[in-house]
Amino acid sequence: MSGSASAQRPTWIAPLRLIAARIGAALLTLLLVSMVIFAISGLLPGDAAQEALGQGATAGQIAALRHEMGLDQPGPVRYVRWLGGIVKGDPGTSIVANQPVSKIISERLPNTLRLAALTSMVAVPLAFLIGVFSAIARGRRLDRALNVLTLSMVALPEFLVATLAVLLFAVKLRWLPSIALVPQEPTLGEFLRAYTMPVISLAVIVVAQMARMIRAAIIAELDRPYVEMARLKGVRPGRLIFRHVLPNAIGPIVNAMALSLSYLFGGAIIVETIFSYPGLASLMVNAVTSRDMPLLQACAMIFCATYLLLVLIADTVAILANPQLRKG
Amino acid sequence: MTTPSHVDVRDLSVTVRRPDGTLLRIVDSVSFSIPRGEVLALIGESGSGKTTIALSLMGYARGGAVISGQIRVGNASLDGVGPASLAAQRGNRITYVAQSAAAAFNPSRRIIDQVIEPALIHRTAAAPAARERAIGLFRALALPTPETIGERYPHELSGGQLQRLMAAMALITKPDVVIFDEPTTALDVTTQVEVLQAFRRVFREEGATGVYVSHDLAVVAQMADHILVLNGGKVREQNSAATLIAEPQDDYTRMLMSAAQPVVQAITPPAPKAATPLLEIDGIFAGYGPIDREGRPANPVLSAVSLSIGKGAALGVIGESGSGKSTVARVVAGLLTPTAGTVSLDGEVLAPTLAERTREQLRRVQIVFQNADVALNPAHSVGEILARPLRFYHGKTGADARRRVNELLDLTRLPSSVIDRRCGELSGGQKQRVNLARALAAEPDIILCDEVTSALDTVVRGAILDLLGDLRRDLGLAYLFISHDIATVKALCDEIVVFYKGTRVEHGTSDAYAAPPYHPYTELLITSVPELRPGWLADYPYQPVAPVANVTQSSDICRFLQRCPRSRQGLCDIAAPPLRTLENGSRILCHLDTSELAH
Amino acid sequence: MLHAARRLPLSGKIGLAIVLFWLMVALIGPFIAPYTPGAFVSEEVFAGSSGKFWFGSDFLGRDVLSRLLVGARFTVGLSVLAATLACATGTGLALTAAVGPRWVDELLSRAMDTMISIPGKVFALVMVAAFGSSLMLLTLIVAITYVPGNFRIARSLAVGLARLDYVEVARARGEGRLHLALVEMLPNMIRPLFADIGLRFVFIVLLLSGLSFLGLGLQPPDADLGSLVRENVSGLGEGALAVLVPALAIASLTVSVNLLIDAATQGKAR
Amino acid sequence: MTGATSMDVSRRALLGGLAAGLAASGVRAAPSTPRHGGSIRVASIATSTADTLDPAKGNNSTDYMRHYMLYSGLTQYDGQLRGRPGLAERMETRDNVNWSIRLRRGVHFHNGKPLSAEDVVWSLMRHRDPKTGSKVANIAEQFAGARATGPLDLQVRLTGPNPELPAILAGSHFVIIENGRRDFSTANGTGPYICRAFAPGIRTVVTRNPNYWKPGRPYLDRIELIGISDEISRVNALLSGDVQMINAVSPGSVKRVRASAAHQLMETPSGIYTDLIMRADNPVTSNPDFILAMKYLTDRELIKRALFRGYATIGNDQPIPPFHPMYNSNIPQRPFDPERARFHLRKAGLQNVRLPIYVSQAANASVDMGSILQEHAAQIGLKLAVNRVPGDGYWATHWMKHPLTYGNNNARATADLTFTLNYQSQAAMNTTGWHNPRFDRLLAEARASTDIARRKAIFGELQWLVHEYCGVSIPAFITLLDGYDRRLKGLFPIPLGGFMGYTFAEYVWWDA
Repeated sequence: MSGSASAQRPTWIAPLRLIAARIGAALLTLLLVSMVIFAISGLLPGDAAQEALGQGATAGQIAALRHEMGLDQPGPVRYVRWLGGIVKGDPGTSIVANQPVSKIISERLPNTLRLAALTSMVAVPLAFLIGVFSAIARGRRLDRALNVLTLSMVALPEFLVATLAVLLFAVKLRWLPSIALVPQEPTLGEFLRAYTMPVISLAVIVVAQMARMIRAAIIAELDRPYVEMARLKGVRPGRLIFRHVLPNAIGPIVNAMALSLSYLFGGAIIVETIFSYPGLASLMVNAVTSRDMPLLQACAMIFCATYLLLVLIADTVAILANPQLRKG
Repeated sequence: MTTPSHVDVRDLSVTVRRPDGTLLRIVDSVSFSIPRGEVLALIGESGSGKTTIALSLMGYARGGAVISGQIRVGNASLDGVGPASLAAQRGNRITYVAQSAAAAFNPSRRIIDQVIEPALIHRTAAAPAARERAIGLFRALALPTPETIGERYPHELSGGQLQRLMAAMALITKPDVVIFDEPTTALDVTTQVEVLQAFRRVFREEGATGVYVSHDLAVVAQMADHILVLNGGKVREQNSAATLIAEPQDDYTRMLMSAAQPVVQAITPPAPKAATPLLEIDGIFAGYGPIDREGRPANPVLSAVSLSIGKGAALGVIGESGSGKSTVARVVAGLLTPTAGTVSLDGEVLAPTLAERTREQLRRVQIVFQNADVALNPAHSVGEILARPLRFYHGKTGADARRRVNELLDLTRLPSSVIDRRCGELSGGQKQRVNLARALAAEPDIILCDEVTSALDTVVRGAILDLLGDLRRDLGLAYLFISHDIATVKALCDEIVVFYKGTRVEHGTSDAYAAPPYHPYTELLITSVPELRPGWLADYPYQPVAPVANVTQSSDICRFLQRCPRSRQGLCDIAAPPLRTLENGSRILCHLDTSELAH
Repeated sequence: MLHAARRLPLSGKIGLAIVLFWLMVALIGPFIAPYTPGAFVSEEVFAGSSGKFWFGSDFLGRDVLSRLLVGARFTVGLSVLAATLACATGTGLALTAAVGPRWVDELLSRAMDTMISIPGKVFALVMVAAFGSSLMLLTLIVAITYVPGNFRIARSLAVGLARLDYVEVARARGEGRLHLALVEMLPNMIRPLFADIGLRFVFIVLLLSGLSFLGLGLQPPDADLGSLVRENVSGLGEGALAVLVPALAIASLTVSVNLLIDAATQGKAR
Repeated sequence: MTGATSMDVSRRALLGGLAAGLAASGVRAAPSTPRHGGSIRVASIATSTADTLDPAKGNNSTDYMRHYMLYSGLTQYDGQLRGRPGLAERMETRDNVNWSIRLRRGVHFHNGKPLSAEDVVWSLMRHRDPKTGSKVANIAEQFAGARATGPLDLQVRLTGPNPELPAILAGSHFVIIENGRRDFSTANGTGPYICRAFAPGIRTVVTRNPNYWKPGRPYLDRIELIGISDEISRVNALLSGDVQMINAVSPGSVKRVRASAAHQLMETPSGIYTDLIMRADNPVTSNPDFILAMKYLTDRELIKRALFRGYATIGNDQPIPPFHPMYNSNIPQRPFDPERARFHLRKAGLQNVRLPIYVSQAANASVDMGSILQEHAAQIGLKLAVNRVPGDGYWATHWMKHPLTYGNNNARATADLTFTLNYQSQAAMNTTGWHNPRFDRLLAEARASTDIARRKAIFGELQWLVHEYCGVSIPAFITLLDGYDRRLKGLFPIPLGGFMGYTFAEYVWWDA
């Protein structure tokens, strides 16, 4: 609470402790998540051996394959073995593709990361601007216009938005490719052309969510007395927002961003499907339909870990941005 | 210097639009002027429009209100100018000190940046010069370590320090007018004196013109040259401070003055003390946070607290914020489990937790909280709020309960029409009455009153105190009455306990607090209360005490040592203070005796 | 209620009107549908508007209006039910966490953190794959997906309320946890929770259409608005009513719910 | 005619008529002269991590296409699903049991190794090893043994007579790989294209094999094979020019493709059908009158018009499509006749029975077929409860497991395969579970027979038996639709599947 208490310890101890606690909680959650994922994936009907061999397989073939895959072991044994593998960075072998899961994922993960990064580069500044401007203009015409804009962005199913974009920009105008297949060594132009539509389709959703949360976070701050005080000091609106309000709203804002950006991983299923983009989400759908448990579990773990990591980063930023938490 | 008046306000009115669309004039044709270098006080109860007037001097109105009339400050006219020129004035020629500096400072920026910001925005000084002036002001405002205090963040500083820092911020641009909006209301009395002293000194040095908004006449009397009394947005009386206080002309002014010194009708002395007191608290240790291996909480608050209250008696508990006085009530009510000690009711030891107490035990001890706004469930009607304890403790339902609810409303002097209203629709005083009525519904033996009058205007406070006195007389209730205001406690209670940092430093009858000797802390509390006479502050003898260096933070030695003006080296900083009984019957925790404390 | 509606700003009134319209359609739609929604009544696919088929025919020559009237019931009904279920469960758990012992709070919060970290669509996907997508299961799965989000909001509300004096007073009176949760706290959470239900409703509508896109939503011949858009999306290029009308229906539903919520919650702030 | 295939192959091969036969089909489909060069991208319906370069594990059209690009079979299909000489110069048999095969000389694998008889023995016999996980293990069970008799000669012995071996061996699963090869991280075949990049679930890139054993072929320099599972996206990709060829265009998208001046549709009537399976092990669904009632209750015209927008061939409750050489055109088409259905139902005494019927997305169009049937059944007093179950796991948990289920059947290369796999009483996938001794006896007789006319007569009778007695209702055969860029030439339908029975790669050329 008081200054004297924090003066006794180095100032970096307090935030470090808080952050360490968050990391601990995240790891615990991840462990729980791993159990849930393992349990849920066990609920899926049919089994990989059956799926792998198809309708025509004989019972002997299936039994042999089940044994080979270790599917005949009891659940807890398989869980511990699997978790051990995950910890060691070896999520096992895809029973469908017959390749190490890590190899399959390593082909897809960069794609997902690239799409997420590009989308964030577009979405974050845009959402930020929309959020800030509508907060400043709260209740006025600009705010209402932006509100309708963000609302209509999420009013339609995303597959429809993406399909419309394809029809317009790829089929009619032929400006952009309809599928996001990037050549092996693309030029900058090819790269941008391939990514434009998936990025826009994803950004539309994320921007709307983020902008609304950023607006809410800023408005919550605008009602606080220090804002009135700043106005009474003669602080102009721009400075008010950027120097006074944002440093205080940074916690909720980064939190909102973390939540939205985590959507770029697991939530990209539809965009990946429409643009035939080989990302992790479609890989996971694939794993579900083919009952490829090791792959399915690894993908799910990546999604959950990403979410937890993003939230952790947001928490850390919030801790560091808040002098009360930063200085104990 | 051609114009005698530096600030000139003519026919100022402020109107707001009510939800139903009708207009409401919250400030009505107010005119005043302030000569250069003088301070005008705006005084009135909440809703009198005093803050609205002060803010309109900056061309600022909250919640879309409309300002009309002529406002001139120095050479600048503020009515009808655009936002840009208003912004140029605000924080530059006219500055503002808010009621709660703790909330008005930006929590995530360093103090110094905030203090010099007006100078930078309005380009009245370059950063180094502004910084230098700020440090000068810090020094003048008697802030500790003026060179480095600005490097801190608001949460690292105390309320009194923040209030002074905000004054420094207001003065940084050498403004024409400084507006003080209840700058000391949220502070403890002892801090208030220090802050007022600092303000006064700096004002004199800077020769600033000021507007001082307050509800407290005694404070205003110290700070202002002129006083303007407001009620319902209208001016009731306007005069020089000395004249107004000496010879108030308006009835309302007189009412304000009398309410500032509460007197409760004489109460029949409590029944002779029975063998067992009604409520006895013995050796309580309590605190908040996780409890460590030795059974001590992370934030210990109370240590070795013992009290007892007889049937129908009223015991007052006073102390500064953080002294642990509210914690006592929470322990008694069972809301907080003590780590050691017992609470007994009629000689019967109460279980430490709520769950283990019987319903009958719970019924007999009721607690009433300070802020009726949050103590009453906004989702329920007054009738529902009062009916619940009736059903819970007495099994009363239906017409029976309805009748009793009406009786309770009568008892607390509330109109029966409020029964179906929700609390949001009631006034502050009415809410506090409902709050009391709910406790009464249980038909308790004792009510724990936690700062029940602190949030109220002086006039309303007087009425509530009267009510409490009457209830006590009529129903034979006992009170544990907690307050930071010694005048209020003296008015209501037979005995008073003074708390300092979780320990009881003095315990005596109300009468014993009329004159010294007291515990040095009690003395500080009592003398810190401003008196209703101009010049009291100037005569105030105490200066903040420099902390004693290198004192081991032992739990045994006097906790007040750091602030004690009477401390003796070699005595107070070595041994634990003994519990001694003074000649007037008060028991104090101090090394000094009656003769040493008497003057 | 009527009084509150009258006090809404214009955007809120428009929102309310459209929401009521869709509720009405959901209630009586199937009874006024001119054709059996599954019947192949038109020889032409993606026919335009005509006296016989107001909104034309779909990709198999079925009547779009009839399918829309029936589909609206699925969308509105399922979403309302799932949103209500999610919020009731989330809020119930949140209240339990707020008034219960610390370890219960800790346990529930951890469990909800776990659930929220699994992306909604992925979770729904796996559950549908595991348990199928009958109406009942779909509702349940979608509801479960949104429980943790509601829990977070409700818990922060409830924990805030639990510290308030009126709850303390009730506790000091000796009231049980049930009373504290249901009588003292819940009524004061209704308004923000209502807003949350509304938002979740919109998310669910969109999640459902996302699921239909992946072939995991309602199974044909039943179709919610999202699957109507999905199954007719090949008509988008020619501007077929079969895709435009249900898309418009979804948009009007989601936007109007949002407008209504915005208006209702802003009214509180003033 | 299928029966003639074996003779055809061996005779013509002996006469060296192979090139002529292939040229004939090429000429018919592509009137102008093929050109070399060009690079196209092809989008198939599905791509997943299950994508494989192992022909034995081929699971869907994308796999089949990929395998035909990279490998060659002993035989190849023509437009009538006959097995034409491929890597096998000739195949000879006297008893339909022992086959001697002579391989083409001078064929090389992509890595330069010359093709030998050992490679073929390995490629065929590996299907019998459970570890291979072959999708056609059940077909391969008839391979009693194979041994090389020379560098380019081998003997294959079957467990029983099968005159259609050449057609069977044209299947993508039986293409020839290198002897001993178990690692399929890359492909080493003798096919028209060489594998350059293979990322399961993402893409396959192949380039022209300059040393392909058919002189002058293939024509394209490069093909990139991808999967776009969403049909709308697939059509969009074609129309936007991002891909030059797609399969599985849905009837609803036909209008859009036709509207594009730059694109064309290829219709391939196929033997693929969705059937209602009435299990013989249930007292109700095995009742002959009930079976007939259901057959008469099937509104084929409506199914063809509404469900397939006309892109289907009406079926006659037996699995051989009208364009098949073995089709028996003498069986009268069964009409939609609710009155007769009512008559049979009454005769069976089952008017008021209530039966669940299982439908699923997994069985193409079954959901709509089920509801149509349900509606008509209700009109004659039969209560069918349509149970819609998820596509995932449908085959393992529902199909054939309830009295009334819908199933899908892929086109088989030969009538013999169709009957052997799904209708013979001993077959593992005897979907209806019926047991007709006459059917079994006739089927065995057909296999042993080398007389084409006799075989056709027997297969005709088998069709009639199924049409009349088997608990299967086959309303329609699906017509497959491929969309392609007009500049792509050399395409003709092969009824086995889209993209010329998946073998388009070596035939198409780019006219630009």
